[in-house]
Amino acid sequence: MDSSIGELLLSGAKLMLIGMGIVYLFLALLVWVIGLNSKLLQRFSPEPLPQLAHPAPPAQPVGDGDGNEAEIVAVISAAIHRHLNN
Amino acid sequence: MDSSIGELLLSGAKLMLIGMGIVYLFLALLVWVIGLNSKLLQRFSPEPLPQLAHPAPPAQPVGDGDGNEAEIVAVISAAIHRHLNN
Amino acid sequence: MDSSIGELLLSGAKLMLIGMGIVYLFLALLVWVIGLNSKLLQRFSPEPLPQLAHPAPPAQPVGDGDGNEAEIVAVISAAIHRHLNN
Amino acid sequence: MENFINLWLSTGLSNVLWGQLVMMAVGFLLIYLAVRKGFEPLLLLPIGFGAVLSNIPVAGIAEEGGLLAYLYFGIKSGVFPLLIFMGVGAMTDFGPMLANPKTLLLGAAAQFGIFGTLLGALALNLVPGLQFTFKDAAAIAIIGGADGPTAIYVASRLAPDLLGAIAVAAYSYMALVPLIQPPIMRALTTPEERLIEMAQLRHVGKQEKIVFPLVLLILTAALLPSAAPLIGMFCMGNLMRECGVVERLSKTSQNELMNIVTIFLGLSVGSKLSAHAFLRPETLGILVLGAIAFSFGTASGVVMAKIMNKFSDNKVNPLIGAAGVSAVPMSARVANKVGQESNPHNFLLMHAMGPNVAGVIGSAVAAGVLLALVK
Amino acid sequence: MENFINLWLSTGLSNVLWGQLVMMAVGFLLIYLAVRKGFEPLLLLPIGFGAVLSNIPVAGIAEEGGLLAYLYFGIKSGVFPLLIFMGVGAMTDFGPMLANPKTLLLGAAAQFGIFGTLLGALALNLVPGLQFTFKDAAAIAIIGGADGPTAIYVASRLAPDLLGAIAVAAYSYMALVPLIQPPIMRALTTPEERLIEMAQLRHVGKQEKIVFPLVLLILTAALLPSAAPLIGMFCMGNLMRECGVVERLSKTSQNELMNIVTIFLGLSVGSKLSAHAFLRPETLGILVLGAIAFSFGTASGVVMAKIMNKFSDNKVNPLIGAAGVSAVPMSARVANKVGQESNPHNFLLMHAMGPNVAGVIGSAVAAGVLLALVK
Amino acid sequence: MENFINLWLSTGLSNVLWGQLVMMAVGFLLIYLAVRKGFEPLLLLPIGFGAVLSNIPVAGIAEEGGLLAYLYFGIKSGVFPLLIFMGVGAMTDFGPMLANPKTLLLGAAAQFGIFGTLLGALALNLVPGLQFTFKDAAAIAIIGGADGPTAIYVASRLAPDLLGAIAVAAYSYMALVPLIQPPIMRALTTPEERLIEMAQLRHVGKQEKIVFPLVLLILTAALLPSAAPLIGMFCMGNLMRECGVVERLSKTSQNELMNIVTIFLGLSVGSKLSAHAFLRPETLGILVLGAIAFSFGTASGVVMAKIMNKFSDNKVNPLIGAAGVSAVPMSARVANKVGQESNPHNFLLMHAMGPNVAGVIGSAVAAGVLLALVK
Ligand code: NA
Ligand code: NA
Ligand code: NA
Repeated sequence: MDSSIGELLLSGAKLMLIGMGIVYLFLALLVWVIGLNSKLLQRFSPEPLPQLAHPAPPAQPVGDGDGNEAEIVAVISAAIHRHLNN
Repeated sequence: MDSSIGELLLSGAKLMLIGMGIVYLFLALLVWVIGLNSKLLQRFSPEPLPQLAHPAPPAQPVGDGDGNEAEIVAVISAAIHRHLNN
Repeated sequence: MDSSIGELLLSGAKLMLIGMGIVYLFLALLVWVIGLNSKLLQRFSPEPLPQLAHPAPPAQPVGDGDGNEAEIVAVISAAIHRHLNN
Repeated sequence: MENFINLWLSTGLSNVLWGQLVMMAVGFLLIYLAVRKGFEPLLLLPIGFGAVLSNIPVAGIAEEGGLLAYLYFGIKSGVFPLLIFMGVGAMTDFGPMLANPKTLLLGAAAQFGIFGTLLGALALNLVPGLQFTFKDAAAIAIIGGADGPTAIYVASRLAPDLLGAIAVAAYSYMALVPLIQPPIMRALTTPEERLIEMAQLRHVGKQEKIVFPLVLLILTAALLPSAAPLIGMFCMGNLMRECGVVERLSKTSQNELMNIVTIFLGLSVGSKLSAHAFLRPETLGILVLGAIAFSFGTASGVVMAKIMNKFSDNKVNPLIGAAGVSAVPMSARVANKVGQESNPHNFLLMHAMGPNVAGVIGSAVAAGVLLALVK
Repeated sequence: MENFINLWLSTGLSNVLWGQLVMMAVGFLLIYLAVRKGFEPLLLLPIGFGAVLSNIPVAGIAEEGGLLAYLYFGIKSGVFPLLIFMGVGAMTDFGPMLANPKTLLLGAAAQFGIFGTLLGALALNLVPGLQFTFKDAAAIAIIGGADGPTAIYVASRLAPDLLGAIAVAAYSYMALVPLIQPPIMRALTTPEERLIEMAQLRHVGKQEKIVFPLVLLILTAALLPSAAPLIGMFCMGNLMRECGVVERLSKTSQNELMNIVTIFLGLSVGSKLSAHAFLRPETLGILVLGAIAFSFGTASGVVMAKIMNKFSDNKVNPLIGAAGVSAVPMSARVANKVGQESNPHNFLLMHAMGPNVAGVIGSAVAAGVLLALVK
Repeated sequence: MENFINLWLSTGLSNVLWGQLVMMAVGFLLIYLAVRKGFEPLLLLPIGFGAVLSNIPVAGIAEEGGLLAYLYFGIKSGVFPLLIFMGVGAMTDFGPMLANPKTLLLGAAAQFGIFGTLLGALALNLVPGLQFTFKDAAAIAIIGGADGPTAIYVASRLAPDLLGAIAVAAYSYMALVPLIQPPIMRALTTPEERLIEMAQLRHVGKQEKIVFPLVLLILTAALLPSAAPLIGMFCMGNLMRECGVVERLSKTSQNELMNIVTIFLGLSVGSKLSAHAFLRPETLGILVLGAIAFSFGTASGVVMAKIMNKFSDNKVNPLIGAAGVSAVPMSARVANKVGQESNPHNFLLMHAMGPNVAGVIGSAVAAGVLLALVK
């Protein structure tokens, strides 16, 4: 059985090399394509920069369904607050 | 083969006549039923007209799920706007 | 057939006794467990009472999905109302 | 010409059977009750449509390969009623019950409506022309639980053929609670009893509310596993509600998921309203028994409250016993309303919510008993 | 080494067939049209993704056991298009049509697009290399209905192989309505006719709106049961909208349920865009016929309006006849816009909504005729 | 009497096996961790309930015909994890990654956690009593991807028996990221490195964001079709988010659809936590390997960042390399927090989002490799 485990480990090592190779290659290719794409877009179809160059907005990975509502509430609260302070 | 196409076309023409006939008959029947229904309702169960006789509200055929929210936002904006202008 | 109905009724009566017995036992057990649980929690992990000892909030058994919206609308209306009255 | 004959032969008019006509009329009646009378419209409207659609001749919408046959699989598998029950769990606040656990006993008593009806259904075999097996009787009895998804779940397991009639009876009588209960409540209580004011409910902490569904689940698993699908999904819904960390899931199970399943459930229940299953003397028996079941449940709840008052100083207004049948939240509102007829300042609603939600547990337990012992 | 060969053999590049490449390009084209041109993006984006995913070599996403094969079951069973149709019903306001029922006839006339195309499809058999059976022709003809779910439902029943091409043609031409219709409308009307102002629509009461879907359902059940699945679900959606007691269900069927089914429907339609089914001369025929169908439908609607004006004093602006093809609400907007070119103060939108929703009923009726008579 | 015996024989207590007791305890532990410790509650709560429900004796909720057996079909078919992945795509903002594409390499490096664990799992065969086939090892390795739906998708394809343990390990360690990662990050970086401030990210235009998912899809189709179901659905979700014309679909796939599928997915994963599949020495191995996988991934990401700094002037704070394991957005937050321990004004969050979302792509690619080469 030991020998078969040895074989298994060898296959595993091979798979590791190939796997990491592919992952690196694929993502490196992606790096290159993203750069290329960005350049092409800037040359052939430039977008106007937003007025105030700000960093990309934070990603909202999960559960931002209530964002709008929160915003509405915030707007309301602000309105009421200013009103009361008048 | 030509003859069979001839037959096909003949069946198609028949189906066209029958089909358009049924569509017309069905919708004409509907015209009559709607009128009848409207008369019956007005006689036996009249609804009070809305204060301001206005045309039927616009159909909202697709994607009006956010209507309410939009309305809320509009109301808020108006409130804030008037407030700021005070 | 009458005799078999008699048997059926007898089985039914038995099932009624057993069934009501189990329902009572189960819920009585639940009464006891709830009490025990309440005591244990109060001893080992007491929760601060809310400032204003108020009765439990009303149950919302069905369809309270719009509660928040209603609240928002209420808040807005109040804000606008006060505003207009200023 | 041939085409015209084909056409005529393809119409509903040339193919309709009397039974289908009657069942479509029943469907439209249900729609009417839902829309104009406000009878449990969320269920009766889709059930009514299901009844109409499944009885349209030629179309075969409820036959193999038709829409309603596919949807019905959600009931056959038990998935739809269990998802609804999860949503109901997520909508249920056990606070009032936990504040006054004694009210659980009222919810227990009201289940007499179930078992009494079982006996009644068996007794109906004495009427010539009526024939109910033990399984049929158990499925009919569950109407007395006054709880839609539980009734549908049990009926789909024990007597799928009666499902349509049972579901229609259950929801109809739930809608009729404001008519059925008050006379019984008034008949069984003295004016003084109806005036009893109850002590304000204690505050129930968040932890108690979180622990309760887990404890309920453990007891069910240990003692009555046949009720575990129903009570398990109910507890999951309730824990999602109370734990506060899965708001998204709780909201969705109360709203969108619930609504989607409600539409599908109603349509598929309606598809069981076929002439051959519904237009039988048995259906009349079911309707009569349903009314009796609700009355029995109401009466037992009220009487139980009076018995409890004999043995305890903390008096309970016996009107809230009627809420033990469940039919949440309708019967709790009825208890409140009848109480305010005597004293407009006596607010029983919160107190009645205790037996009301206890009734949901009680009928799920009774359902478990039936599923375990009726083979 | 062996591993590297395995790896290369597992890539898409080493396995791709020309047909798959072309179909992926078609998929990306649909996505482009959806995203950049705004062509019916709600459907064409998922359809485009479905086309791309199902044509990726090796992955087998549309083959047995793959995601798209599972989703396709929702079309095969008819469940998806019928649920969409329920949602469309819940979004439809029949007010304008009920206020002016004559406009139903415009919706009827526009269905000539369907039956004319049927004849056209059969005539294409004269072109060498093209071969359409009667069923194929009927499925193609339904493109002329300008109604997505109806087209998908009929095609899935009569010619599943053509489903992809038919759905793509239907949605593409619906998106092209603002380009296809105006020249035809202008060609068939005089400047004076385009200036006709129509009387303000009468107010339509809540009761009329509630009764209408029920009446429509009854007529369908009696006369055209083969259209009952489509029209029945449509009426259910519309009644949920109008009755006011099941707001929850109406909202969900218009929004979340609709959106979920739209994603699934689009993906599964896309999965039918396989090279072997799409890259055939027949597809070209379908695309040509689709354009003809829309033009015929538009023309018949306009001409019908002109005929009606001959016999009635209540003049109808013939431009609103073009809205009879359905393509809700696009073609009603087109009618309004073309009208305002002549007189910017002439608001035809509401008047055009009548034939517009009538067109939906009309094409469902036509679908029923095809399903009943084409065997 | 007989009835009482039947009754006792129908209780859970009289039928329970030790294994079921233990697994129910595990289920309650998961619920506890979800509710009280906030460990990935959206998944661990339903998984915990699934574990409890499926191990209730007699009830058979996870056996054929039971609710959980039906729900499990959504995993077996791959539909649930793929729909979740679509929703994750709709929630992902690739902006930070597109602004600094180099960070993709950090996401690549962190996948060493996957392949290192594969080797570790195979090596565990040396421990007497443990036995992992090549497929098992690959399925376990995917835990190192720190991505729930990917892990569930791969495990359901390669080793359905281990699915429960693998999913639990994956989500548990994702919840433990704030404990596991910081010591490793501190050990592998110098104080100076942790102080590196990174240049503000450039603005990424809408067009770039729209084109990216399409490009990613094309590359996947061409080079790694076995990853196409996962990445394809992810890209569809992301395009729906960015294109701006299908807001409805994007919202629904992020919210209601996601929530519904999450509940079902969790329950069905839990149903794989049966005693016979979980109470084996292999599970201990899986848990140990899972911890190692996360540590390896974290370390490789950090080391990769240090290597990149050797060859580039645009210095990268090596802490953000740890975010390459994915576990979105937790590990990006951890990177930010550890960075602020050194300099409270150094905001790394946005910079860490780049490798973070790259890690999602990276593990989907690794999953594709495993699915393609492990037979
Ligand atoms: Na009950
Ligand atoms: Na049409
Ligand atoms: Na990852």
